[in-house]
Amino acid sequence: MSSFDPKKIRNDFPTLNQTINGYPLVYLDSAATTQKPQCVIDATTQFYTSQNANVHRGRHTLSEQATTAYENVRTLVADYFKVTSNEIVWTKGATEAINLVAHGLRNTLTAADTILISPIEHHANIVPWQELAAQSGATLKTLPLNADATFDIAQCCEVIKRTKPALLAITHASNTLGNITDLAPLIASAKAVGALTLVDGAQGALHLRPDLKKLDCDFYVFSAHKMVGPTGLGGLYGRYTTLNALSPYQTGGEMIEKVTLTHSTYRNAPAKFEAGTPNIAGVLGFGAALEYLMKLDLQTLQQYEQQLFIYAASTLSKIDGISIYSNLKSNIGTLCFNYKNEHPYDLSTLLDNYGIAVRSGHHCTQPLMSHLNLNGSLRASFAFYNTTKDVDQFIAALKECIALLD
Amino acid sequence: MSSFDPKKIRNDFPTLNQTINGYPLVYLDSAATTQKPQCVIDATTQFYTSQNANVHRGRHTLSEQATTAYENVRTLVADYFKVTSNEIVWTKGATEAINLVAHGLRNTLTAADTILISPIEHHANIVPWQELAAQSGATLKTLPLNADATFDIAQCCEVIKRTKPALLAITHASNTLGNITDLAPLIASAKAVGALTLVDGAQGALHLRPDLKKLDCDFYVFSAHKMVGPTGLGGLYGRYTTLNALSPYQTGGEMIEKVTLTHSTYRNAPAKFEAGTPNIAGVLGFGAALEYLMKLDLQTLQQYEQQLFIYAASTLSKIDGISIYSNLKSNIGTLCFNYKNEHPYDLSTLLDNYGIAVRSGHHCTQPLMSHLNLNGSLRASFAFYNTTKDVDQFIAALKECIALLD
Amino acid sequence: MTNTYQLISSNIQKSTSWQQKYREIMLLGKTLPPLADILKTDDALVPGCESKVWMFVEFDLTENALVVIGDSDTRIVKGLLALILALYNGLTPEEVLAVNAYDEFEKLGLISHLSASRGNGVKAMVETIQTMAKQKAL
Amino acid sequence: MTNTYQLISSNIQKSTSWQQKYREIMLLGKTLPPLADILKTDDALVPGCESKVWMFVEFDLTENALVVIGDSDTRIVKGLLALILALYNGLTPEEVLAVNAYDEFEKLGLISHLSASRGNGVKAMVETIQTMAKQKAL
Ligand SMILES: Cc1ncc(COP(=O)(O)O)c(C=O)c1O
Ligand SMILES: Cc1ncc(COP(=O)(O)O)c(C=O)c1O
Repeated sequence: MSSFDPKKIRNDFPTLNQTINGYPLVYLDSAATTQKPQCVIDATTQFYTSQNANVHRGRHTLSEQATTAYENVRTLVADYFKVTSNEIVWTKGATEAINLVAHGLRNTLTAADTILISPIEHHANIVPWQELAAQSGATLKTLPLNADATFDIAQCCEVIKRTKPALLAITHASNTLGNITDLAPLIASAKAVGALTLVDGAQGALHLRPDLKKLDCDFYVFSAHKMVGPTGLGGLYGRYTTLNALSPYQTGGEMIEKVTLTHSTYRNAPAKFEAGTPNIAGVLGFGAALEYLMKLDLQTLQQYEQQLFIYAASTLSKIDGISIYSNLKSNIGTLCFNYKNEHPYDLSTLLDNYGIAVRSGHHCTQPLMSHLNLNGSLRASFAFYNTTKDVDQFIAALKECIALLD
Repeated sequence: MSSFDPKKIRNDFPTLNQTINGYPLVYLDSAATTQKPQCVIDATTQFYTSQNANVHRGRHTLSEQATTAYENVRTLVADYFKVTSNEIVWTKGATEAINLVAHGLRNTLTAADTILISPIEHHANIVPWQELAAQSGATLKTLPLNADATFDIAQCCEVIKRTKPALLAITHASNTLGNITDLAPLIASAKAVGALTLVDGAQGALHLRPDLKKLDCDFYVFSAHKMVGPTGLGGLYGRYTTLNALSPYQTGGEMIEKVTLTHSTYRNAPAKFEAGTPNIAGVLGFGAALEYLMKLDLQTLQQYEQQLFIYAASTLSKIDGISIYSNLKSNIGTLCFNYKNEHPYDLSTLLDNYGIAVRSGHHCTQPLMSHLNLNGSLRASFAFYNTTKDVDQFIAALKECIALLD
Repeated sequence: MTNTYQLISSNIQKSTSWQQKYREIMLLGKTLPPLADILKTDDALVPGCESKVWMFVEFDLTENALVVIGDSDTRIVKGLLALILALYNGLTPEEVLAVNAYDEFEKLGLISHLSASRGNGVKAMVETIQTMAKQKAL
Repeated sequence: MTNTYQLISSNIQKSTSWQQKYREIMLLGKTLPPLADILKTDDALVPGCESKVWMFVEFDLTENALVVIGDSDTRIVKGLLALILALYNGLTPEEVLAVNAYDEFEKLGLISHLSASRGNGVKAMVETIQTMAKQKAL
């Protein structure tokens, strides 16, 4: 499969090299969290072992080194997304990043405004907007969806034009289906009516590595733990002036300029949104993750992931009784499926006994499940460290589980 | 110095064993962040190397193991503070924990209410209350303070009785001075007038290891990175019914029970306050930190820290021209001082050249600095891994720096 | 412990593979009479489970015996519920307290199904039974 | 680079210990004329610094030469400002652009004072000077 060497890649990820219940682990739950390459683990260890200090305002050497390293990673993220470093805010994850924006718009939106989301969103990109709507009086509306949970983009653009939302919040790729959203026309339509745009990049940031200046959205959120980086860290990209105009979210140390007992003044973005001691070890680990990813050629990576996905989808669909809900034509590598009327819980439990890690349930997308008329589904999500051997083991195990159930 | 063996302890902390600018590191900045014992580093590595998975709702073995380990640490924190595990909410730090409570009270407080804080608070325990006051219309007032920045407790109790605040938010120990607050009478007075009480335990949690049921406060916040644990993690203790009554803070995955496009229902505490993927590696690392701390007998530990502090304070005060602002009688081990009219920046820079890591500045306590009529100060903060040798090197270096300036 | 449970348990323990064990459990689930739809109320639903689990735990006061009924929309959880029913149904409060479901599940190699993270309702059922027995045994 | 700077720089480089180096820098700070209080306005203050740093960076249009003045309430930062002044004052925009303060501070073993995290105002001054020179050199 092209110049990309999956065997070498796999060796970088120590977690993959283990047996579960007596079978070699087949990790197909990367949409929940990705595994970490050794360099990320080493960067974390290295920080705690020799560099550990708090960042900013410290005069001593350890603190200064930690601050420099910490701020360098902000630049690295900015490079990854092709934006500038003062447009990157550290958060504890994608969820917090969306909450930060929703909170930051409380004093801006009014009862006259509409917030537009889609029915395929992760709860993290639904509930904060419900809260914002409740607080500001704004109306929450959703884009139309085809029966198979894909978008009719022309129709969506029409709705945007008609609705004139203050904000369009939409996912780059569905965590349940893997479907990639055709963002360009949607963002263009939103901009045409003066709407702000927020893209939930929790799933897209790794597989699609977007050029955010080209994508032209106002906000983009991501989680490090889904980008082969550490847990407890994520971020928000915001177009600088739009970002800096948001009301502050959390308040406390480092984000303020001056505090008296009666009044405080805030610093500018990104500091304004970063109260308290940050996840320094997480940031340094994420730096290693980004360096690792950027060494992989994007095109080669995507080609590999696509080939693997097509192989998995075609072998899976050959099994009698399997229904696949994912759009196979434009997908980051996630298969959402069920077997006949079997409960996904039973299948995922049995698959686990074969060392196959897939997820079952509603995947934090209950409205999407309702749209598809499902109580739940199985989800096998792939990443570049998976191989055709993983697919073969998964399919073989699935067949055995089905035999057990039938 | 008693049965406590500082040499053995030091060996547990790899960071301490290094040279800075050619001198052995003397780390006196534990109030900013503590160093980490090897077991904490190992727990983090171990998680990423073999256990890495997302927590909750995952059916597969890795996810189940991660969830069990993650929830066990919640129980461990509860044991440390002598409370029950459903009263512990994970946050990214003490700052977020205070923000969570301040945010959760927005719909409870009204213009008729008063929030009472003290003038010695860290900005993290000031600015969120200013925000809450601004949003709810409540009035923010401060306790009286003696000229030397200690409290006249009787007078404070009188003020509480008179003010009848809805909430009293106060620090367990000052991060700038190290002064320990005599909380018991203040909390009793607050309870007598029906006030909620929040204690900022960022500094107290490590050195004072409080029994929170005895302390009888409603909320207590802490940061893992100041308790020999990882960065990017902290927590909130809340008396269960009071905690569960707070409005949710962040919204998203895991904290909801049911989501439709028009309405969502929330789960009970602590889940209600934990939206998004948590800092799993951080929690597991913190578990190792708590186990490490709980193996150290509290009394022995405090005795050691006190002896060290008294030694440091007495040698420091013997230097001509030194002004010490800390209360030496009741202190967690932090010395706040200046030399004549020298700028603390100059002294901390020079000390750093001797390998001495102290902090200079306002330490995120600008109102306290105003009260003391200072632009800034030097702060040497000790922990149980420091030794009298550290003190001697620090004092020797300080004398040399003074010679350089004079 | 009831005779039924002894029988079931020895059957499961005789399994020569995990596949056979799960087959036994699922067969066990099939023997469990389905709950009437009218009883499948939201109140009876164990919250927060991926599988739907309905359960009723009561003490028959005249017989001084536990009555547990339950159902689930998944095969494995239903089988595990059947196991719990066999373990506890008809026991007096004192007898209930003497039976540790965790030990039994451990013996059967099923303990992971009682872990907090599974959230499959089985653990909730065990805990409800134990709590009720404690109250009645006072 | 000015002759004054050459002299200062070689003096500092001759230091046999870091202590002597810092002594030189602090002495250098003492030679810097203090700013009149009337010039120490909030506008002239570099924000976010622990030390107070006031600075003015202008181009003298008739002389086509940079004019930098500054002051600080700390000795070390004041000495570093004096170094920057000696490095750049009186240069044309083109000459300014040819001088890399980072290289110079590196040579003097003072580079850590120009790191972002120091927030001591010296880096801000260097960047203001460079930005202004770029505009004038167009
Ligand atoms: C007394 C006090 N409160 C709150 C905080 C904020 O803690 P964190 O930065 O970990 O959120 C600190 C840390 O500097 C502190 O010392
Ligand atoms: C599409 C999408 N959005 C948001 C999130 C929330 O991310 P996190 O839990 O890291 O905050 C996820 C993660 O599950 C996701 O897949």
